Amino acid sequence: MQFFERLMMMDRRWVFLFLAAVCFFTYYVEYDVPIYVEPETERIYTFIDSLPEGDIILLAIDYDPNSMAELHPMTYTIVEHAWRKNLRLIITALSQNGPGMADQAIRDISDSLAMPATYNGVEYPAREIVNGEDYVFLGYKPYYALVILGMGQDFRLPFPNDYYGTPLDSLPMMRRVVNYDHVACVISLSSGTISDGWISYGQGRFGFPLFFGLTGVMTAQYYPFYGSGQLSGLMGGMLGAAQYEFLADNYGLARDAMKVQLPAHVIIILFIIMGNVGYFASRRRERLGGVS
Amino acid sequence: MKYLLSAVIVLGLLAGAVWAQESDQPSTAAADTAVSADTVSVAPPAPVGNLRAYDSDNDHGHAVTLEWELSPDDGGGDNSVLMYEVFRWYPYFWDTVQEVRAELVTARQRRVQGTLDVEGDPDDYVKELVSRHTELLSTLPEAHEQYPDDGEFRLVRAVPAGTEKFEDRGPKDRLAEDFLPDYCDFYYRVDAVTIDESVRTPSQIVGPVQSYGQWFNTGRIVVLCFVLVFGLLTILFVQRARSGAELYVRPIAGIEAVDDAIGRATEMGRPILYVLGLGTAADVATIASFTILSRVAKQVAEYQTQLIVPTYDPIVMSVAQEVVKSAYLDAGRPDDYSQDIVYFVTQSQFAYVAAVNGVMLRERPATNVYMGMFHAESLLLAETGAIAGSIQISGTDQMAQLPFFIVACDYTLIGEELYAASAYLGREPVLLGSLKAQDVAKAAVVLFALIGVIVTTAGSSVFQNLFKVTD
Amino acid sequence: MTFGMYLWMTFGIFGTLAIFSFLYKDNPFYKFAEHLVVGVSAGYFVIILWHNGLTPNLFQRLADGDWYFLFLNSSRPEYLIPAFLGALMWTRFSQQYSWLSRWPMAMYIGIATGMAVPLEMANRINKQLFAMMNPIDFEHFFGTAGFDLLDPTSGLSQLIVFVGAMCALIYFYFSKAHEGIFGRVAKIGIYTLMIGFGASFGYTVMARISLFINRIQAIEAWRMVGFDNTNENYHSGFPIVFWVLMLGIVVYAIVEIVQYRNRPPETKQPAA
Amino acid sequence: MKRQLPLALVFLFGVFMIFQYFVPHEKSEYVYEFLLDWIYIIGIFALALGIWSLFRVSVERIKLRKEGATYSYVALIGLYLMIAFGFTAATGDGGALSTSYYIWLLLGVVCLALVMRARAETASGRKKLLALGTLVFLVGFVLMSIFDDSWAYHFYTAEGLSNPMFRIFFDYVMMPILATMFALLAFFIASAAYRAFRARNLLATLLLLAALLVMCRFNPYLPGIDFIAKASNWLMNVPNLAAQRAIVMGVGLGMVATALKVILGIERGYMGK
Repeated sequence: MQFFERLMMMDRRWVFLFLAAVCFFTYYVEYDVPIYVEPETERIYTFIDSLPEGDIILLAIDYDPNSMAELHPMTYTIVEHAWRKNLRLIITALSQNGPGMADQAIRDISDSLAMPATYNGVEYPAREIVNGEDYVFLGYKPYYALVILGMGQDFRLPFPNDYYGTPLDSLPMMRRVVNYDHVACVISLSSGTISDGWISYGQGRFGFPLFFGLTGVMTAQYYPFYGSGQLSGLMGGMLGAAQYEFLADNYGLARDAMKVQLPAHVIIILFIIMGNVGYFASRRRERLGGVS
Repeated sequence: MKYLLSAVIVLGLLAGAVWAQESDQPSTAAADTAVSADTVSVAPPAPVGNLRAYDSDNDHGHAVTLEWELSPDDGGGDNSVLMYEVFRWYPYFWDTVQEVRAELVTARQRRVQGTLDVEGDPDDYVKELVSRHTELLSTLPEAHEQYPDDGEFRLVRAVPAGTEKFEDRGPKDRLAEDFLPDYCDFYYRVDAVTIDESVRTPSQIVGPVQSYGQWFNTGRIVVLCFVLVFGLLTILFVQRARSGAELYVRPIAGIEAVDDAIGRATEMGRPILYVLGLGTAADVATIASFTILSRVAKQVAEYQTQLIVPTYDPIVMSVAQEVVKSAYLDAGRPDDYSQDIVYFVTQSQFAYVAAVNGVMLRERPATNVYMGMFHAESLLLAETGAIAGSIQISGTDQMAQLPFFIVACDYTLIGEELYAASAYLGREPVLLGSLKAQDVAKAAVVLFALIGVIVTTAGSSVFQNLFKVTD
Repeated sequence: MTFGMYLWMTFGIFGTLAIFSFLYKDNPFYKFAEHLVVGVSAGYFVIILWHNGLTPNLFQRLADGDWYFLFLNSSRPEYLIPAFLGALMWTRFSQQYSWLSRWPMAMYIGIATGMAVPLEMANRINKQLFAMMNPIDFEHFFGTAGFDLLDPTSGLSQLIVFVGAMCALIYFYFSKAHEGIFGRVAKIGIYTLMIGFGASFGYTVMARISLFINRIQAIEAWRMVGFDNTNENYHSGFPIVFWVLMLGIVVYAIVEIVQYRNRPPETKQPAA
Repeated sequence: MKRQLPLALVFLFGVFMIFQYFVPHEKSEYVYEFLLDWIYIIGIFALALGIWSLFRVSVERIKLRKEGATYSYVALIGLYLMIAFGFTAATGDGGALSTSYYIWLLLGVVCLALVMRARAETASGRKKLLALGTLVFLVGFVLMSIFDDSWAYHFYTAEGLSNPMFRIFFDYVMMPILATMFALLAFFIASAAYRAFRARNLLATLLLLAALLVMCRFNPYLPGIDFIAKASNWLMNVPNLAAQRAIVMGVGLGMVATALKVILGIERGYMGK
């Protein structure tokens, strides 16, 4: 059992070095990771895919830059999918330092829409995205609970004008659009607290179909709400984003990251198993009265 | 009874009015169809059946709900109904109110930008406009009583065919354009409209109906009962605990660990690190953590070991100082207390954790106690604690962090056990009383769930609907 | 991407590497980055709370009053009370007046907990209890589409959900010791809880690794900008900055190895 | 007076807020929004408490020349710079900041450092010298801000938020460092997986087995991946759902109980008795 003994006493920094090396290496290797799609994510894709042209989706980008790593891929793939299908978007950012980031993400996506991109051999016609016709960005207001309640009455109540300061009534898209009744569904991307607000103040009160994109850490906690029907769909962390990208046939940030997720998980699984094998080995030796 | 009587009179009146409307309606319609002879002349659809209007229940007012039966030509007959248009009777007086409102809103906006050029003090001009606007609003109910003269029916909104219910809801903000006043008589009419806009059939007019806010939300009775019963249970058990009744609480593994961990720290003469987590003073987990801190501080004062409490939130810092000071007082060592036992680090999550990790590696505490609200940094703490070789006891109600605490710490209080620990450790009869109240409530919940499943699986959802909360 | 911005981007990468150096040991670079972010984030909170918090909620409301009347003549003087109470919180620093800060704190906690009671009761207990009473579907007991033990919508799964949740609730029952049948039921409860925690553990591992990948993507973006000659204001300065930082890392590594090699024997680095 | 009034206040506001939930009437909603505004403002003042305390701790470390005092300088300068950026902006919409602005900033930094050095200095002669130096730089600092019209202070309106330096410090100083702190966790999980995550008892074993099942789903090259993926999806939707539902209800009851104790004045821990 000397091998495990030495491994146990090994300095933990070798472990870090090993993980960092594997991750950097696999990031540059080109190989494809097949994705197994779960029903929770598929329901979001099929709902959006079945919407007729010109329908409106409320996308709530309620996360901060520090959980951007997992939720930005979701924003990119959902917005691109919606605009490819000529749907229209109302976008809000209810977290304190989120609006600047959300605004920059929208500009990024509309630029990539303008190019006649052929994604991994998939032909998409180029589209010019116009603020006020294809999307409206409402920006940030404090007290997310009151904002969600206010939007149930009328978008103009919490947001008399949009993030750029233009009054809502002068935006062509917002004519005859008053509250949640005129929105096909609400998709909230957030890392926890604001999601609770959408469940109790939003869906609980106005009954619209609600989909969630969550950071990996919070996903497991929201299955009871998916089970009880308050949530109609759930995307969990980078894996959820990769599944959506696979369905929308749009190889993006998440699929790119899955190349590294795979070996990293293999390493951690091996470490847990090795650690425990070493642990049981030393415990068995102790019981046999050997040198501890 | 009063409503019934007035309703009958109104209906009689309405029948006359509708008949009058009916007569002139076809004439205009005929004229139109003659004009658009080339388009397929659509026969006017049958009107909507027994239109009812009533104040929306359980809301803060400013909303009226309309219900009607679909027109026979919607889905059946010659299926010519494309949508329904809801009309409401507006007094002309309403337009003057809107003008003053618009003037007030622009004046206010310009006042904020400082471009309001008006003789005299702009603030007084705005205040005067506000008083005029409120005065006009108060006379709205009289204006609505003059129905049907000096007013007209105006379109509220169009709803697609197939809808049988519509809620005319306006914001409660007086300055909003579509503000819907309370306590005014409203009259409604729903037109069944075909593809050709001009071919339509109005329903009979319904009203007067007033919108007003209710003082009690009947949809939430269940919640009120649960809260009241739970409150009474808490008071009852607290009284029993105060009167000295012995209340049994089962031993919790994590809590015993806290006591002998303090003993271990004293023998080794190394400090104890107590982390209150990232919650604010209003978070329940942090409040529970205060009680455990006061118990730990009292024992530390008695054994004269060193205690380190780095805090994340300013209010928690001040409260913790207060708690530790009184603990040292109770232990009879007020002079040992120094201002630097409890100190504020930073409001940024990870800068705080890095600082606490630094303390762990430098001071090498014998025991780390993490009690309260933790987020992503829990593993960082537990792992560094493992490196520093300290006994680690954790307790949090943040479900996402519990897995890491369970596998990386020696003892973990799972969710509620943290609240039970503050009652058990604090040995306060009062806290134990509240814990017992919770237990009774839990037993009740388990019982209801059991009965509920059996009854609903057997087919009747009566029992389940008892617990339905309509927001 | 101007050269100035590229320098700031390099500083960002330097900050990233400084924090990663904490994995090696608590070194001056890490301390510098840690304290810098402590100061900058505190400053950031002051600005955000002033511009997004105080100005709209307090100053703009008192704006139409005049400061020499202490804003008493503003149209909404009642907002002076929370401002005064907030200032009262600052008595925390003086020894003899610190009890004054208890009033605003009492209000703060009274309102916050008062709001939480009905909300938590409605959303966490009533709604979940209502969902727990959903009927168990005995016709499709072994799977809605034919025999399938692992079908989450089958009657069997619904039964497991119900029994698991019940036993887990009973585990949190503190008035009875865990012995006999009651002990076994509580045991099933804690087993379900452990499976639940295992599931969220798995997802959290994925979440953490994607954060690290995000950092790799940031470093990759920085490298590409360094050598992207299609950029119109690209000049030789870009790669120089790139290699200077790389050189710095190599030099630091060499210094550490040399120090490690001839360190005095007794202070051997403990196997952390 | 010191103890009864706060408890009465907690009880009064607590009970009102509980019953306000059941009264949808406009007036109760008006008071609800009004009180929410109040605690929002009080919360902001309380945070100023925290910043002041951070400032005091840093200044204390510098004064007593505690180990690592130089890093307190870094924290203070970071605090000063961020606040300076937040309240100033270049005049005109160009947004570009003139060099005099940077000189003004530098003067402020030197002033701050000198004040700290003066406070830490014990020898009275040098203390006077440093105090004089601070005064000179302070005068220069103030004059610069008055006579330089290429930029201006903005306390009432939020131009400071669009100050390019404020945005640069947010994007290239705060975000990378904070994001990397999160990323550290990936490494700690790897080393903790190896050393801390032990199947000590049946509970930890169950937890690790469930975790391994969920994590195996990422590796589609494993044999029998379809079964693993289906099993992991079932695990998320059935046992995990049961566990989380029990936890949500348990924690909910716990929160309500503790909140009621605070309102009824039973639980006084937060007041420090």
